[in-house]
Amino acid sequence: MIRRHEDIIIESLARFLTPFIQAFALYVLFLGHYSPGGGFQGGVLMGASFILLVIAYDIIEGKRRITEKFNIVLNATGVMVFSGTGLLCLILGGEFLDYSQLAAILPVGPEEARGLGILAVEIGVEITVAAIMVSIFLDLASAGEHEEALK
Amino acid sequence: MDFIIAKYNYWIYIILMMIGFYAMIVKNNLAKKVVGMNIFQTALILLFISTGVKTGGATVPIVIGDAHGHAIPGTLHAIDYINPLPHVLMLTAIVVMVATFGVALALLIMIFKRYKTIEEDEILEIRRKEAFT
Amino acid sequence: MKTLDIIGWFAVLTTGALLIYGTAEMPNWGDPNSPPSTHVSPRYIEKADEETHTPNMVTAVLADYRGYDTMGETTVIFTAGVSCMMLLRRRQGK
Amino acid sequence: MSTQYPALIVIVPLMSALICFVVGWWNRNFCYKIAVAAIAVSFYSSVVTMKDVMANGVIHYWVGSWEPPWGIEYVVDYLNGYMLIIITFISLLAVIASKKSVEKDFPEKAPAFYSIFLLLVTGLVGITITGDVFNVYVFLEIASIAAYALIAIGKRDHAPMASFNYVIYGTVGACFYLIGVGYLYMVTGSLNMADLAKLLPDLYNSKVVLVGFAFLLVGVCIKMALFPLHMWLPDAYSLAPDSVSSLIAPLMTKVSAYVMIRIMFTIFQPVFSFEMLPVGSICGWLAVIAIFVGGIRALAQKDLKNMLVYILVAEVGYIVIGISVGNRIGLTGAILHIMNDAAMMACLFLIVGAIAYKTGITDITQFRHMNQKMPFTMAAFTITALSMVGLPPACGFFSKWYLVLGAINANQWVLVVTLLISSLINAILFFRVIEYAYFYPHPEHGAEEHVHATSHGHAEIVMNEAPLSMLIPILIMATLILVLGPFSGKIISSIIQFAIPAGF
Repeated sequence: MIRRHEDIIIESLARFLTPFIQAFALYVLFLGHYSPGGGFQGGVLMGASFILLVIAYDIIEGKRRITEKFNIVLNATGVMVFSGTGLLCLILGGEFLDYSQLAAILPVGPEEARGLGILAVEIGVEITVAAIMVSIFLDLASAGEHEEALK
Repeated sequence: MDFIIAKYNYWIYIILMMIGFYAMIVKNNLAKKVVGMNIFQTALILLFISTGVKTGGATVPIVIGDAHGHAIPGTLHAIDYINPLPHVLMLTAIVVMVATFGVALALLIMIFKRYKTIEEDEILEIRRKEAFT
Repeated sequence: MKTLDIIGWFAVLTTGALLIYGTAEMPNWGDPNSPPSTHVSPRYIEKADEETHTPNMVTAVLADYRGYDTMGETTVIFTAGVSCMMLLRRRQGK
Repeated sequence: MSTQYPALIVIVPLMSALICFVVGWWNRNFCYKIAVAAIAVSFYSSVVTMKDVMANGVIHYWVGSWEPPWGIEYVVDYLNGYMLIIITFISLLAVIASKKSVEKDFPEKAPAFYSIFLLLVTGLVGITITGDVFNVYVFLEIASIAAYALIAIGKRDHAPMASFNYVIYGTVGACFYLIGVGYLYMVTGSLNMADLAKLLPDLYNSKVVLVGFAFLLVGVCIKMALFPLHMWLPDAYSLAPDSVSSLIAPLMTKVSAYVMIRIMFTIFQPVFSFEMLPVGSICGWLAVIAIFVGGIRALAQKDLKNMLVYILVAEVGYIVIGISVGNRIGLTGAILHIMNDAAMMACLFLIVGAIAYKTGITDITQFRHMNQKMPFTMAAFTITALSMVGLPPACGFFSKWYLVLGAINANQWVLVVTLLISSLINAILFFRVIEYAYFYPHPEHGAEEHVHATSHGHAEIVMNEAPLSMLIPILIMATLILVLGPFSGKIISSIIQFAIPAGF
């Protein structure tokens, strides 16, 4: 388990860096259409920002920032957004994951609808990857032994 | 010579892969096996990525277009951009690799809690002793 | 321990030799006329922007043409997360 | 709407796994219901899909409506549809039967357990339904990772170590499969099975294709646990929790066998697999060794579950024999045996789970008078045992009959002899258990006790049958084993003969 050392420089630097990393994660996600990037890369960055906080402080602080239940909901939400988008396309009458069907509910043509569908599923990937990275890290770092720290 | 220049990159990936494979099947320390697994998969990713390369001025697979980034239809030619498909496949493979790695580490923690060691021969020794008692 | 070493070397050398034997007839590195560059991928390069309105072809292929693979990928990492949780945490839910 | 059923087979279990995981955190009792409902919907969808295939021919479902070489397609033909029904039906029974043993073994892990259980089913149906070689890899990994986790939570000692070995072997298998895919991709540029089948015949003399084929097969053989690569299987499957092994043991190896049939008969043509390469004879010999090694190791086991996993190694050998003889009758036998063996293994592992749940006994020598303690379960066990041995009314006889006929047709007398001897080994194995359960002499206590016992019909042994949620799946499975036998002719004439590639 990671114990807190109370080093003022590391802690404030980590706290200072975190929003920038998160902003960059969102940049990588939303610019994924026009530049290298996308959901997975953004998700790893987003997860890394939380992991940085946990390393600089400790697991208890990390748990305070992103609670267990919230993390669990996020875990499932990402895949749900992805497959839900696919299911929506299916309900709208197309094949599974055929985003051009989204044109029926969005004020755009089928090609733009595909672009927006891509964005939607990338957001889903980002949420899941970020949440799972944090979740796996916390599970491995605490080794399941310090349950009280995870409450 | 041309033959070597044209193929040596594959050979390097194969040698890397075999280093990982050797670690996976021979190493006694379970953590080293997991590391070997990672080397194997990473080398495999390199092998795949190398199939997407095109020499002769091809660039990254992002359209160089107008102010909005979009291209005029009909101006794009396959020869100008490298093949995007291996990159896509390997993004998926990287995630699979990370997932396997996470599960393997979780199992290692369970094994260490149970036997207090991650050396395979010591674990087998413990199992043999426990089977008798 | 000794026999395992021999088996290991044997397996590694055979596998490696077989793989290198296969490379002999592979397309040269970076050959623009190799089958991967000419069979399926040209459509992605030439049409992806037009068909999906996404200039980044990797993103277009990842999330649209082969979006189902990516859904599988997301599911893999979800599986891994749930697995770690199930294996290591004792207290789960009510 | 009927055309959307192929997608529902995969996404219903997938989305239910997510819902199950989240909802379970607040109320655990919903998980079981969600899991059962999801797999039931998946089963219904596969039945509808199969009916559609039988009425209108092969279904091509383009995911994302991109045409095949560019997008991913589902291809459901007779072989696929048949496998899907087997997978979803056996998972349905396994999940129904898992209720009590999950409540007993790890109640606190129920949400994650059912979530991963559903993901495993998703992986298995995903492998089966897809028509894209890379997609097979992705879903193979979903199924494998779910299986690693489920095996490791086994209550028996050493389960994590067995699971770790499985991780190492499984990853080598998956990586070899991916190397094979990569080699084929380098010379064809395609990942679609139908497209590969079209492009490959011109390249059959290429060394790259040869190596790619070898690696695909070795990868699948590791996942399938064919003889020299089976070392991970006995530990992993016997140490898994009972509720899990009744799902994994019947299905994982069968799905890999399905992938092997796809590789040898769909992606490559039989001409390449059997005439240009000695795959048939190599696999045939390995299968022979697998059957003997599995049978002999099974004879040495005292624990019923350990015995069954070694029998499973031998059963993999049967299927491979059917594939390797390289003729139509043999392949019919192999495909029929996939179904029969899945049914028999599911039934046997469910019975082991029920007995372990009720009495905690797994050792064969402690099975004394089990017929009076659990009469229905033991009746089902007897039926399955007769089927495993290959006695006529049960289904095991028919698939073995076709396998033997196939071997005779190919003039492979070694295989014929092996099949017959292994029936004998199975007979010894199962009658040993039945002898303990049915014919163990009652202990002679004092005379008055003896009188008391006879007047009340052995009153000291009370009937203690498994709970209904376990007993009903077992009885359904046992009935099916009896019913499928006489109907095998009909199954072959209406499904399997169309599942075999034309002209083979």
